[in-house]
Amino acid sequence: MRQALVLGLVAGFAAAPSPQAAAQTEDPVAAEFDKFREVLEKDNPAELWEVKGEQLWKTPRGPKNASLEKCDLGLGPGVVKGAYAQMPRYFADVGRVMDAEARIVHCMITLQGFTYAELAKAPFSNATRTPDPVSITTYVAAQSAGVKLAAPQNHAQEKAAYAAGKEIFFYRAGSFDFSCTSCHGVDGQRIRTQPLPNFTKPEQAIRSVQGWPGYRMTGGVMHTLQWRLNDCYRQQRFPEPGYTSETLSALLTYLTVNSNGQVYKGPGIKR
Amino acid sequence: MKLKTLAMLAAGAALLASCATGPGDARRDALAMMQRDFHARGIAGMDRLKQDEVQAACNKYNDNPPKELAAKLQSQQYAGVKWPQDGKYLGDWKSGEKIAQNGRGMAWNDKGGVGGSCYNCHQIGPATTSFGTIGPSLYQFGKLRGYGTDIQRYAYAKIYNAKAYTACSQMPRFGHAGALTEAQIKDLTALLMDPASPVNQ
Amino acid sequence: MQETRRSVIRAGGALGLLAAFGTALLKPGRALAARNQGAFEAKSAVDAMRSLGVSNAEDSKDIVIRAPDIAENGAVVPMDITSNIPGTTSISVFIEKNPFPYTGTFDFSQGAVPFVHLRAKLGESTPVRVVVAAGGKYYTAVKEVKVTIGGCGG
Amino acid sequence: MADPMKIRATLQGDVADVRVLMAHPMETGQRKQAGKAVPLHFIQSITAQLNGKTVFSADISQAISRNPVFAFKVKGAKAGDKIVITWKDNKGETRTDETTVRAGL
Repeated sequence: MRQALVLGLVAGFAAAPSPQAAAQTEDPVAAEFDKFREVLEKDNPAELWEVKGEQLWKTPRGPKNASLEKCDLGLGPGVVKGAYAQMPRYFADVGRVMDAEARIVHCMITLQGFTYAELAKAPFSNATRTPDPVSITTYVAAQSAGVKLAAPQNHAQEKAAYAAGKEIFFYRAGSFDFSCTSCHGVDGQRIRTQPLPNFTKPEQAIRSVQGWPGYRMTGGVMHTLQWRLNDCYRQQRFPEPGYTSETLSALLTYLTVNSNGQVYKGPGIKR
Repeated sequence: MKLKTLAMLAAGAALLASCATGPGDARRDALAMMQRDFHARGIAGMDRLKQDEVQAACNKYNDNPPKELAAKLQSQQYAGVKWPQDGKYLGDWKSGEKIAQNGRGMAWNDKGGVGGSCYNCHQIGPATTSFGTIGPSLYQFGKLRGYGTDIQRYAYAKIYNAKAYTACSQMPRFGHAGALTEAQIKDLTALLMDPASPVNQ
Repeated sequence: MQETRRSVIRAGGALGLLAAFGTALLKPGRALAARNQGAFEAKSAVDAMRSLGVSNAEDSKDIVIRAPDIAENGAVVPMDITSNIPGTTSISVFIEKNPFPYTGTFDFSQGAVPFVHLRAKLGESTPVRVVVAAGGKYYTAVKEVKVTIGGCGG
Repeated sequence: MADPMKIRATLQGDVADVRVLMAHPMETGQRKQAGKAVPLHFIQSITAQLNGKTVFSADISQAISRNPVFAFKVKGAKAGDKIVITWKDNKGETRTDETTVRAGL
């Protein structure tokens, strides 16, 4: 009874105009951010990590004292150009779909002799340290700048990864009942002042891929999509997803395939 | 690797069979994958991956459940609202403003509940221009709706459990989830409903 | 030409500097000009300018400050500063509400165009003041930059 | 040792557009890590030379963003001219890198 009454009240007031509702439709704040995003991207500190990543790729390192120049990113051993734009993809040697960083970590293990445990122990950048896979992923990504995204959907496992990724994207759980769609399922919304693209739409999905790996202004550190998804899940109040796990590769398959056909611009700059 | 993966997928699927509603292959694979790939960290245990009835229904119906189901879920959620012990809904709006500003709480790097993250999604007080737009503006909440006890009670319950009114609301169930205490919810209710709060100026 | 760095600001403010700090800051002919520590440690833009000897700065529309009205992130606020005043030798920047407002002086010589792009940290919404030294005089312009809270705040 | 700078110098008419990225933490002394304040650590001065002549120099504070970015312009430059940039920080560490001016598009 009580509830019905209040519901009626609420419905009655829903039509009351919000004093600043107009400000929400055409977002001048977002427009201002976009204008200066261009200025910031013109000179991007991410380039400092591209240089570092290239050195790490070419230098013999690890217990096996090998470089990564024989690493197969999906276009054949050692082919870096354009590879990032065609991942995640299925790799027969491991029987699973891998995103770029997952594949780089795989190569560091198999070619150079590093262990997953040591690479996964502290995989994200902080003020004093940028993990090697982050720099290498930045280098690899830069070699796909200007290339159209074309994450393949040929192998059955690539299709399965897309389908699983979609389910993961929509999965609502955790203390706050959030899914990825809580922030990225509706057009034109923002959290605080940060615009939230709707990743279920192809024209906006590109914003999940574009600008990553990204130089993050907060903290002034380099981050990859592995970090982005990890921190989304933290804020989603979920438990923690495994670094370079199949779950994250599947989610990245969903996001990248949704963006296929659009031009990837290389490492970017993020708030 | 492949065999192991399949075995784990199967095991995971069995584990999750209880909460998977009408599972297709993709859904079953996804749930098994998540069950295998996530790990507990800090206060965020693996139990958080298990959907309750509301989450499962919203997931299944894409946040748009049939009317009867929505009504049933809402009344269940409403029945679980714990009302203030002293019967008063309004706390201190100044403290409420701080709670509304604070975006921390319940994540794996938190110790428990902290703030309400309210400004992340709502316009509230006039002094803060960096507000989100996921939820409706709450500016002049009391002034527009009246300051009566029924509205106080509604605001309190909405913060305690938003799903008591909209089954698949995007708003967290702060009281239900243990993310905010009774005192904090009263402070937030005061922020919205106290005639002296800047929200109502 | 290192020894001429800061020379105009010094010449213009020599009296003020002498009065405030004595001759310690004025060491013409040093390979690397002495850093004006007093200005960098000043807690207000006014005090910093006094340390630098900036006085009677005249408002000028010929100083163009291109910076965001609202910065996406206070940690990295991009600014393009151009002086169209003939004979410009330096551009100084003061972020008025930062704990230490004096952010730096950029000197131009031997054909350098009086323009600089920089990125600075803004602790809060603040006026950004630019002082240009040209022909032994000072000119100034100001631009308000708002700093907001972005993201989830978690 | 400090990481190298990335310098780009491109000719636009007879003006060289010089853009530089520097790898430096630019610690303000106010940031805390594990409960302890990270000490002040920032670039204090920058000089840039074109063919050996100083054209641009700066004294800066810790308020310049982490991993600093600067751009400046020099009139009368030609393709092949040498640009040398040096920074020095408050701990006395210094780094010098160079590039040649390239013809614009």
